[in-house]
Amino acid sequence: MKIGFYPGCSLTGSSREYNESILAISKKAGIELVEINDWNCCGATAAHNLTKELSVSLPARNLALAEKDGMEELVVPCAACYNRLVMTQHELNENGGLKALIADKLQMPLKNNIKILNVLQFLEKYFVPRFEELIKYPLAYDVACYYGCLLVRPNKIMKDERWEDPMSMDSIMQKLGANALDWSFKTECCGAGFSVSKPEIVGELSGKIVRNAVDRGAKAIVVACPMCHSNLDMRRPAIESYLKRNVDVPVIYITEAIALAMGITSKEAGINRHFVPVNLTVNR
Amino acid sequence: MSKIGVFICHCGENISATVDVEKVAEAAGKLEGVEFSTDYKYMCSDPGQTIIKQMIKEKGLTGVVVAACSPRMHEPTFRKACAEAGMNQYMCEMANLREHCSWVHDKSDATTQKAIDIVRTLVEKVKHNKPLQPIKVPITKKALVIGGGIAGIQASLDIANAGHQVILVEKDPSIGGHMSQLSETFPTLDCSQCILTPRMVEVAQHPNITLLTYAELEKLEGSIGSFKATIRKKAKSIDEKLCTGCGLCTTKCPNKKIPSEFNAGLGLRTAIYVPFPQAVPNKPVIDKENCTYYQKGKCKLCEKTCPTGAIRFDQEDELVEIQVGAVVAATGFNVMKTSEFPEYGYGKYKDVITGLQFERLASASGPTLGEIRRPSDGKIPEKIVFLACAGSRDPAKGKPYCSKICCMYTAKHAMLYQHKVHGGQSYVFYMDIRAAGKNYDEFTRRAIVEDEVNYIRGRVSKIYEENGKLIVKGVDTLLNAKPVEIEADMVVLASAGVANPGSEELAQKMHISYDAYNFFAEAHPKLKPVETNTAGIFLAGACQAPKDIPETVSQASGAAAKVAILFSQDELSRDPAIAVVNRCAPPLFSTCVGCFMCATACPYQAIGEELITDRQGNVIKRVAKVNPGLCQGCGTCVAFCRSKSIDIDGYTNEQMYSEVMALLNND
Amino acid sequence: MTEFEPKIVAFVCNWCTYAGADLTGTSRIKYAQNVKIIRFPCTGRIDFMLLLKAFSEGADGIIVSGCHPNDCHYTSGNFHARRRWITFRGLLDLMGIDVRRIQYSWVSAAEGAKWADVVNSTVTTIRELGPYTDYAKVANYLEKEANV
Amino acid sequence: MNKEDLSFKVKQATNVNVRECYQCGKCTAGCPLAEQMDLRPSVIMRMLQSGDEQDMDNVLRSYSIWLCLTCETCYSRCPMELDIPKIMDYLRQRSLVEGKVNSKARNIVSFHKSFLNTVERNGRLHEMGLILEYKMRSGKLLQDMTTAPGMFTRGKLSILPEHIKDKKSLSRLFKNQDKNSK
Repeated sequence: MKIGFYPGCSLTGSSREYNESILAISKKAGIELVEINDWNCCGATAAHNLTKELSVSLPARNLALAEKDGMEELVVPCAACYNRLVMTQHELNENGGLKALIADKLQMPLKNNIKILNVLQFLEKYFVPRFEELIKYPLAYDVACYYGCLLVRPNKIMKDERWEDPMSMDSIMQKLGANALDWSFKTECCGAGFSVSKPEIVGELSGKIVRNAVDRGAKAIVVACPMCHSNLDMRRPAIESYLKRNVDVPVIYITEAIALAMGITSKEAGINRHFVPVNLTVNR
Repeated sequence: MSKIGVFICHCGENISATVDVEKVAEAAGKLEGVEFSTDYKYMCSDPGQTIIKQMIKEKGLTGVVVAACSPRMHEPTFRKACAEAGMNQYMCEMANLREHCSWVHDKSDATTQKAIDIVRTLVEKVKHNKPLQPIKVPITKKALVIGGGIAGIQASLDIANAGHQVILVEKDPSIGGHMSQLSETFPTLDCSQCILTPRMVEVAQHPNITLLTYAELEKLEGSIGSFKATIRKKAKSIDEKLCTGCGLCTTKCPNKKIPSEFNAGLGLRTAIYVPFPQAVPNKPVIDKENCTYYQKGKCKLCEKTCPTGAIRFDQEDELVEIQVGAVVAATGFNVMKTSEFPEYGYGKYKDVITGLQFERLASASGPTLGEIRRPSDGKIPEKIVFLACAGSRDPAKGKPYCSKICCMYTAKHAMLYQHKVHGGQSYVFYMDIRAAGKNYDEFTRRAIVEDEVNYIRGRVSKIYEENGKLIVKGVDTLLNAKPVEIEADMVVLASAGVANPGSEELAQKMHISYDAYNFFAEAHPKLKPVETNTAGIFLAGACQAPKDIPETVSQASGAAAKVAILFSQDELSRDPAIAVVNRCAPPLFSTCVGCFMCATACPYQAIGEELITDRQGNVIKRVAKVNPGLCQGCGTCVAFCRSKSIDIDGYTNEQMYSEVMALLNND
Repeated sequence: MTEFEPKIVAFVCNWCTYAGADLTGTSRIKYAQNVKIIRFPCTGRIDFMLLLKAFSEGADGIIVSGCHPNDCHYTSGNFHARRRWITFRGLLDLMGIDVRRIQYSWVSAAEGAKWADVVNSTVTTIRELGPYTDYAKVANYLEKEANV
Repeated sequence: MNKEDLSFKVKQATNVNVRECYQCGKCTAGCPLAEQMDLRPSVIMRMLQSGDEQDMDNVLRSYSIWLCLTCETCYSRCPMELDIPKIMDYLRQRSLVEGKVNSKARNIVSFHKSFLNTVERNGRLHEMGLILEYKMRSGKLLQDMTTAPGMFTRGKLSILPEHIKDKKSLSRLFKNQDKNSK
């Protein structure tokens, strides 16, 4: 089976493990993810902070290319890219004038009706129904599922029926044999785009998140967003200096968790690339 | 040849401000068949009516058009005036220049022209009006009151004390409603049950009141003066005559873990239960959903223990039909549940409760016997936070309205907390303090100044749990929007007052209108606050909109007074706008061909058949016949009649066609 | 040049929409002057021949409005009206009258604002459709009906 | 509304009517950065309502509009469903156009600019390039000296940027942008 795939820039760089793990599990499940031909950066925070038009035109180019490649569904693992793409699709459907202007600049047709899936929707649709056959080794840990902002907000557009206390990732982890803890910071902001420009703010915001997870007894924090991951994992020093204590709780991508449970090695899943060592094992 | 008088009202400036009334009067004067036309500042005033009467006499008018406000407002007034001048009242029609013209358009020639068109239309109608005689219907001097809360109790007692029979229907096993759940009442802090229970007993003992608890309205037919109500008496599984209310059965019932409705889910009850000790009637009912016998087929412990053998498992719902002349709807309200607040935890935090639940905690008859203890672990909260406007004034939650009572009861709650928990700290997050009412503002001030409740102006964005505390993330908008975070032990949501579940269906059963939030609609926002659009049905209490006890009681007495006024007459003259099958000379007798399409269309089974016979008694023709007693005048039959043989007085085909033509030919 | 001002007749029931339109007034909500109301006891009373009559007399558009489903003061009048309306649409097509010239709506006694919207939106629609000119045709049809 | 008034321009650009705000403060209460802000979200909404020249100027010169992370919490919980993040986007863009960027926000802006530049050059983000350029612009040469090597050894930093093939179509997007497009 072939499904459209938009990795986004982070997955080619600082979040390679996310890319490697999603490709690894898809391969093993016999699902082929086809990259959009010649895709470009979605513009991320920078674009919509500085220029309205780029914040729409950059994602729009990818949507147009995906249509050109004849894709009906597009998997976007990076929550930030996912958010930008969905927002763009929404904008363009709301604002006819803008759509015309952009299509004109793209010089490509744009139906703007492609189905965009975030990683959770992708897993629910193509993996969860096949867990019986796919999951070999239960991942028996207490985990805190962290969704962040971009998968659930703005709820008027993202349409998660439980946006203040989402459950989709929790239920997937439960099915992997883990115990998804009820905690309070599932959708709090981690500091996102300030990773480089305002690390001290990231230290505080991410620090509060990590603290609540650890206090609830989490042995791992599960994420589905490269920004959340780099802030919680790579920015751990900033977090520890804010919390004034050491915390060694690992931060793993949901796709890595599934990889482990499917019997894929840490190396294949890129888990060795983390800053905070991942000490999770499945008993084989 | 008709001689019609047209009387244009300025309604002070309400009409004349945007409509050139002189011009309208002048134009009306030129219409064919109009004998006289004039304009006056207040037509409904005494001098105004005098003008109409004089002109009817002087000019020998055959018809009158009063161009003023809505007929729903003053049609009776002017028809009465015409009758007094010796004209048949049904020869008087009103042209609605205020609600349908001057109030909804700006001053312009177009507006004046529209006014002229409306007048001309009604003039043409009146030309085809026939003198009619009002239909007299006897009044059944018995009232149906739906809902046994303080509103229904007050209305029932007032009507009963006026000497009329009342049937009070309550859906729960006991009367008392929300008021019986309350701890103490603002602004006097007197105990709610202490002032309510005597009234409940009075209801039970009143010779003029028949109390039907555990019962609901099934169907309502008929109209003012003679309604037929069908009541479903739900099976209590108890023989009330035999039951002494000793309560032995409730002690033996094995199902003891059912959340008690009376304690707003904070206490437990058994499957066979009396909702609360002061219940009226003080006899148990079996809740079938939770009864082991009804669910599993065995148990019957209650039956075995009952000393009088009053348990009746085979009892079934009973439908009773009653004739009443008037209905008072007093079905009350409900509050939003904590589960409806995503940002406050979807109800997953036990110690985030509603104001109604707090009432039970503060009530001496409550699960904690009046001690403020939090549901999760029974600890006494040292820090408590109250959120006003929880759901109210919140379009995003579908409730843009103000629930009106929350500001006061929140102040009361904080006050009670401070009185009961010494050294405790209480906070109230509010947007505005709405304490309009006698001694109300003084009350909220007292809470702030004397009881040292910390009022913080701002809404709360999120409540979450961190090491055993509820973290309340709020803001103080009066301190340059400073974020405020409180580590609370308990949080009380003054959650929005909402219409009762099922109120929509009930309104439909009674044919009364209701608003976008399913609260029952009054007939006029100012002048008919207790009437509904359906004559003979009145409103009392929070089923119309959230309101406090004093307001509810006043409205209930108002409704009762309306009923008493209605019952002060022996018969009622009903609008003669009813259907008639035409008659004509033999051999045709009537153009009716006897297809009886009308009968199938009639919602009231008001159309029967009539056999036309010759002298020898041989049937010549079968035609439709309308029973004037049953016909309500909807006119559906008219639209169904192929041969145009059935017509409806007051809205005849002739009248409607001439209206259409007049309306469109304005050149 | 002056804009085309459509003539629109509103056939409304006394209990819901007429009262609703009263509320529009009491709430002082402004709307277009083009619509004039004729009061019926119930939409069930409305004989659709009356609508054709209106067209034959030069109406450009018509509003038929009564109680919401289940809210009919007479229990079922509005259902009868709705059912008849459905068959009537066929007849309209037959006569070449654009169905959009008739706005069929429900406005309750508590929906003052909605009435203003119904009126304004109808006026806009009819403006777009332009004046109705073919009344002779309708008149003839009514002639025939009368002679049946 | 006065056409010169910023609140009017906001309405035009974002379709949000700031007059609907009744100052409940829920946006500020939920904002993760309210503590750090000089003007909190609800205060900015109030200032937009006032229509006062000085207020408008202060809003555009504020640090807050650059601190906003677009986490969308305010919008998701606003009882009036006012899209404050959209307003923030607009205010940032105006502040930039009118040259009123708050001095404390300079490195945030230069980060965003560096980001867009690498995208304009390569079509995709080149993190190494971004960090280097950002250091040049912000002068924060020593920051991240600790993490960068770590990223490198973990294969998270590639020396050479990835390029897209069709650069033309991309540069079209960057050229003559409609500055006040809605």
